[in-house]
Amino acid sequence: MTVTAPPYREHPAQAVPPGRILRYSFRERVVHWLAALSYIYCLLTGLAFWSPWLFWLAIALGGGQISRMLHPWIGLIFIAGVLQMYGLWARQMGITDDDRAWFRSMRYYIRNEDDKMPPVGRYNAGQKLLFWGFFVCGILLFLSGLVLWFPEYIPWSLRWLRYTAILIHASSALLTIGLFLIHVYMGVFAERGAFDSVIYGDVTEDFAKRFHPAWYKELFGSAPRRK
Amino acid sequence: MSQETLRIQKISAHAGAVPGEGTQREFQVCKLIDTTTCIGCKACEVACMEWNDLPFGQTVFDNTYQTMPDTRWNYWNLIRFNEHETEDGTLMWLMRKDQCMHCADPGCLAACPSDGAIVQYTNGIVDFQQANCIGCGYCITGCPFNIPKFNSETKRVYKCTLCADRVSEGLEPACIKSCPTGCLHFGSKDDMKYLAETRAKQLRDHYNFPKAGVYDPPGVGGTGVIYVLHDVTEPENYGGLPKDPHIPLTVKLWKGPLKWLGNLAMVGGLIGLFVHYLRFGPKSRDEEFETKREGEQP
Amino acid sequence: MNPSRRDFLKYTAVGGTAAAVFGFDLQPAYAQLRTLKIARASETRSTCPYCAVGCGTIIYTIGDRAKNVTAQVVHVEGDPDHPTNRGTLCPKGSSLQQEIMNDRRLLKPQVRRPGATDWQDISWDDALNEIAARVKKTRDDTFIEKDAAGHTVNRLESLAWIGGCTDTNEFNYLVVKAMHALGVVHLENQARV
Amino acid sequence: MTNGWVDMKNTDMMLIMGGNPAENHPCGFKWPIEAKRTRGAKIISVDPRFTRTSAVADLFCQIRAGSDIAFLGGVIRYAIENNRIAKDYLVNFTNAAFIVRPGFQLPGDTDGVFSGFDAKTQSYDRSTWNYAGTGGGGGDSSPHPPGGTSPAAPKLPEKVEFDLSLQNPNCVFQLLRKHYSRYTPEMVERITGIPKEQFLKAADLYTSIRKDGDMKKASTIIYAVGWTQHSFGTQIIRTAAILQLVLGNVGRAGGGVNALRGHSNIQGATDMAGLFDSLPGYLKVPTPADTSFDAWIKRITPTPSKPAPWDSFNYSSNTPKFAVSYLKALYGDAATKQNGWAFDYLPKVDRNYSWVQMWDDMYNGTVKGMLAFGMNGVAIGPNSKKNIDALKKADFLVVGEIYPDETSEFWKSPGITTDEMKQIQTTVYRLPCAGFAEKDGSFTNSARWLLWKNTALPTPGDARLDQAIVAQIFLKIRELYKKEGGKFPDPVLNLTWNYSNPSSPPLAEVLKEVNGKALADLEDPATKQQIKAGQQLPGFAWLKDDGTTSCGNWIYSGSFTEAGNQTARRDPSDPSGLGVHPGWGWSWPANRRVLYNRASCDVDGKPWDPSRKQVWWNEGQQKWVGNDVPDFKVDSKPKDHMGPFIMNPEGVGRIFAPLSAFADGPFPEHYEPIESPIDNPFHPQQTHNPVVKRFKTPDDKYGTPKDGYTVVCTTYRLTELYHYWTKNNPMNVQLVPEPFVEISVEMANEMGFTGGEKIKVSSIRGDYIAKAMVTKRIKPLMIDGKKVYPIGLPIHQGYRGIAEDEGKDARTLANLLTPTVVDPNAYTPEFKGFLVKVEKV
Repeated sequence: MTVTAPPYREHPAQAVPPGRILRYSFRERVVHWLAALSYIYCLLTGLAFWSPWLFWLAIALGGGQISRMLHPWIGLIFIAGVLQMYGLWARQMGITDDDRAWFRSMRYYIRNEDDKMPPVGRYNAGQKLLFWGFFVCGILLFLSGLVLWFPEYIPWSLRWLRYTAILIHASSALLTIGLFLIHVYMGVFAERGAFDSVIYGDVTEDFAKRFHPAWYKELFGSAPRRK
Repeated sequence: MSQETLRIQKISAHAGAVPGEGTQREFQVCKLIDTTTCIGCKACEVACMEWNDLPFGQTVFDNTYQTMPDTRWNYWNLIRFNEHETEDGTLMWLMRKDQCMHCADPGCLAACPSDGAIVQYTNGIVDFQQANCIGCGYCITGCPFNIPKFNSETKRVYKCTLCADRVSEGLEPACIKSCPTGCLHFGSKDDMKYLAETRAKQLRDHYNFPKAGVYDPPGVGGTGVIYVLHDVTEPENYGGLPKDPHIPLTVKLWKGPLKWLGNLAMVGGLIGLFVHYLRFGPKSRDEEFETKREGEQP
Repeated sequence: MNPSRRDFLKYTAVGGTAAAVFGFDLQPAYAQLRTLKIARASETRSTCPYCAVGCGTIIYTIGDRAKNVTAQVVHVEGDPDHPTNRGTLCPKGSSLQQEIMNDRRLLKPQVRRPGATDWQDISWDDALNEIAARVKKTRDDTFIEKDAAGHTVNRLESLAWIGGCTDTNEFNYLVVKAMHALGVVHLENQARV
Repeated sequence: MTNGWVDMKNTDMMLIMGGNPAENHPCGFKWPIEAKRTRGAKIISVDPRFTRTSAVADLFCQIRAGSDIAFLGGVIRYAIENNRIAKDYLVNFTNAAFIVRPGFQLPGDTDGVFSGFDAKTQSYDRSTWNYAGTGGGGGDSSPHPPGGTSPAAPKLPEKVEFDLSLQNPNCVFQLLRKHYSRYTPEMVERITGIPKEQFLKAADLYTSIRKDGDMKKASTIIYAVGWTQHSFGTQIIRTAAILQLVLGNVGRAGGGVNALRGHSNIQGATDMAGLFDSLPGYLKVPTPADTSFDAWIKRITPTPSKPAPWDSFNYSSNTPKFAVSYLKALYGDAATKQNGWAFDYLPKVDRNYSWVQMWDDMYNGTVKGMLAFGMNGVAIGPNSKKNIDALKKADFLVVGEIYPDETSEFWKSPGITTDEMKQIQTTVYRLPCAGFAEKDGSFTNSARWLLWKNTALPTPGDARLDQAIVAQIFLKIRELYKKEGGKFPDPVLNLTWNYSNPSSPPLAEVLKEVNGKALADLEDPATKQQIKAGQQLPGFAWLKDDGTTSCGNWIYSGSFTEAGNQTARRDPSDPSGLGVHPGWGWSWPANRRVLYNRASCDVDGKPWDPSRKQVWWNEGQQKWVGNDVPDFKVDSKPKDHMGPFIMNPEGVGRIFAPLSAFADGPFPEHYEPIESPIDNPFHPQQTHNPVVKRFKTPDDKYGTPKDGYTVVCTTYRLTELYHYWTKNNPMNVQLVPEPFVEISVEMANEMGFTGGEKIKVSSIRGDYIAKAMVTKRIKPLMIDGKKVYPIGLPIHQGYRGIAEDEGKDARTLANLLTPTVVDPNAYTPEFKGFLVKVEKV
């Protein structure tokens, strides 16, 4: 199937192979992987600190001391990524009535009955949830992480800060892990093409039509024909 | 397996059973600190510094005889001085030797995420093994007595070892040996409890301290350091000795329910996703959405 | 080469495994690691030089007193046999190691000449010769054989000896002996103050 | 100390006053704590501030520095008024029953002085201070003759009149009662600032051990330089001794009057006569009036003075043996009977050459050279500025030290400019000496135990052993006299110096010389025991006055016998459990651990308290036996009534100190410190100790309240630091990094500063700058109706030390503040209780 390349509005500078649509700009992809890789590092080292059964992870990643030293620094990179994403995508992540409808019909999405879903724009409601989940948890992780980074500077009289921080850090990390698992599952296994899109930046037209019809319409001015 | 390994009954962040647990008949050792005969001479502070070869630090005069406001990574033993006026206006100069309490149920060990960084020997000594310490400082959070202190150069945490090196060779801790008045005493926990109760009774019956008693807080399972206080109902007067110390609630939540919930959720999530894949598979099974590049075989 | 999704996952997995297999010891040591620093040091029984309780001390020095070792103190601790202190030491006695091994110790004779604004080094021989000559000159110049009433007094009022608090009995005896022989009457000690 | 450190565990009651043993003698303080723990003993702490000792005391009284005699006199009064006295002890073991001559007058009867005062010379004619009685031999009971007591001075009567009922109005007991009847609780409150109720609590508690005269219990008095460092220091200690005699506590386990000496071997230095006014073993120095050896001996050897039916050992009658043996030790063969045992070689002393006088003499040009070994005279003061000014005038100063100190660097002390420095013509030699661990030798602790220490390591760098330096200087001087001759070279040339290594005498050999040896074969006629010539003597009982023995210090005889070095003995056992430890080291005299221990028994020789048996009369063996060495003539039957205080010619304890024993009175009377906020409430026209003299150089100034000096200041040590020594020790500097002044909350509030602020304390002599420690442990006192602020400051900093060199210190010496005035008996300066003012910096 060959599709003539549509006029490309957003990123005229980036060449896209014929028949494909640019979904993620270079900057978006860099930011995504910055956040993703730093998150994975933090996840692995964090899991090592979380459970004795996973402490081998820290050793595999260079030892407990290195892990402890790098975890907060890499965490800063992660937070920087999250903030960048906020700058890039926050406006696109507004929850709309369609999104609320999407949530209501999520069971169809789970059953892969995507045609029963309300029209989806560039991001579906699940992705928006992921975004906001990571954003809020990221801020919480950052704040509690600061306290945990320098516990020796927290005076004894403010020790409640440390007590709160450990709980918040662990809880928000757990939330992000849930989001992360679904995200990776969706991106790598469930939605073929999604993983490539965040590597190369482009998707096939069919991908756009199928998963993000409203976005396709926005790009090409008409709703995609159902197959 | 060396004897030294068997002499460990608890290991921080350790997966699986602890080799020494229940394998030794060693009795629990204990320091008794009789604050009613402490003269605040600081011999214990110096003996600690000297025995452990700790480097000297800077101090500043702070309107007190107390050497510094708190213990430091290189100052494990600090006498806290407090001028206290009783209700009848009698002035008391309370002095309390502050150091690691060697809790039976140590909050530091519970909080520690690094395998083998904090251990509890079978004689009850809680010891930090800096070789295994990752410097996260969770022990600082776990301790209800504000004892572990962080060295920002070495990124390790340090505290009183109860002179584990001496005790394991059959000697008493350095501070105990130095104490001029004998307000510090060392022996088995049972013997120290007996001595402490006897002294407290003498204080109540003969020296007009009706509230004298022994501080051995049950909230942390009892401690390897116990105090005789003039007034056991108000330990806070002795430089903030907590009345009923516990491992902080959030540390318990974090290490307890949250851990199990979290583990369950993570494992459950993984299983759930896998089952989803088996049941529903990918949203599209064909390769149409996958990128085909030049040179690649379809 | 263009990496595919599968390659990406493959590399990641291999990298992690490699890190775990090579170069890192997965097993922390679980043992009592601290060792007794005085286990084989030499012990010398001494007495604390500070107050008059006279606490017994044990000075631990490196080496086994073999000829090729210069003893240096590694630790000082109370003598548990001593009836008075029974092993205890006060904060001064406990820090005696720092008193013995102290980088502020004087290590060479020095002299400050009249009008000088600083010290200069002097050899032991020169220092002792000069001091002896000065003492003798002072004595010869000012020795009093008889007082105004004609009584023999044989005293030297122009030289003073002040002795310290840590002088041993034997040293005090030698000093008193030598000073009395010179006729020194301004003979005082920390004992007075 | 009459008793010992460990012996304190036997006590039932402690009065700790003029001392702060928890601070300054922590390891000895374990025994008072032990008494608390095991016997339920109580501690009364009386101090100008609430100290570390007070922190573990059962009762604390805040006293104004320098009012101790008023407090103790009040306790004596309380004991007598409430029949808390040891009647039998008092009658038989003290001079309470002795009758005093009718001419004697108490200060209460006059204008605040005892009879015989001459206002012009500020001294006493002490002839009325004597017992009534008949006869009178030679011998002067005075421990301090520099007053120049002539051989014609009055003597004690041989047969003293007495009244065992203690009713005679002129008997010592009645005079004592009369004298202290003025020391009412109200008067005590006016003078000391201790509220009457609090004082009565203390007096009641302390004397409670003698309730209704029951003798079982014992109490002890523990003191230190808080008592000695006053212009009436000796008399404070006398008051304590009197109180202990009245309570029957002297000679008993857990009793006594216990001086805690502040340095490792100042007891030994005193025993060895490191002070101008004695010879080793407390032999009295010869005066110019002692024209021959025999005249000297006649003057210093007392004869008994006692009630006729009683016996007196008068052990000092052996003085000739001690003196001859000492001179034989010094001059060997050059000391012969013909030349009066080289008596002429001894310098003769008829004036005060003591510490403060010495600096005055240097200031005035008499003293031209000084050898200071381990003695930081500038920092020690008093009036450090005067000492610095004096050193500027000296020709040379030799300092033997292990650290750079204030004295060796007086010429660059703060405030001296480079130009001024260039004007200072003093040559200073600074010789590196050995630390304690690098030397062997013996120390004598406060309990009179001689303890040998061993050499642990060599001296660092070019440092030399102290004894080697002194020996080398002396041998060089002797060499010069041999070569060139000079003034009276005989004592220098003839001094014995027979050590195996003359230029670094092994200290064990020196101790052997001190112990003494036989110079000819000796035999004890009673036991037929023989000692060959050259052998070490077993003890001072073997000393002879015919030149056949030599002994460097008779009280140390027995310390290094043929059996070896007794001071190095290490048998820790204590068979009696009383803390005697007879096999540990060696105690003078004759290894006795508790002095006057015969007084632990009643007249019949039975212990007052059978559970604390020290010595007792064994009827079967017909001798005194016990757990300690009896401090007594062992075969003196109780019925002979020999007094237990065998060193006194009376044989009994002196409540009344007759004749020249003390310069300022036979009974202690309260006088104000030389700088005092009030006039003496007893006798405002005689505020100060009448015999105390002031120095007169421009540096000697004395402040008054009129000049604005109204705050009572006292100086002291901290447990964390040791004198001017540990400021070189990083560990101890960390404990107390900066100098501070302890000030009451009330005073700080009134003056408007808070803890940690720098303040300036000024006396008329100088300024001291340190940070304020605002504390509840010092409170303002009401003294004679006036509110008086006491303050206190630790002495440990100077201008050379770790913190000082880092510039963390104002580099002022505490002793810039202290006055040049001394106790007339012991010549100890008045470091306690002087006047200052306090300002913000």
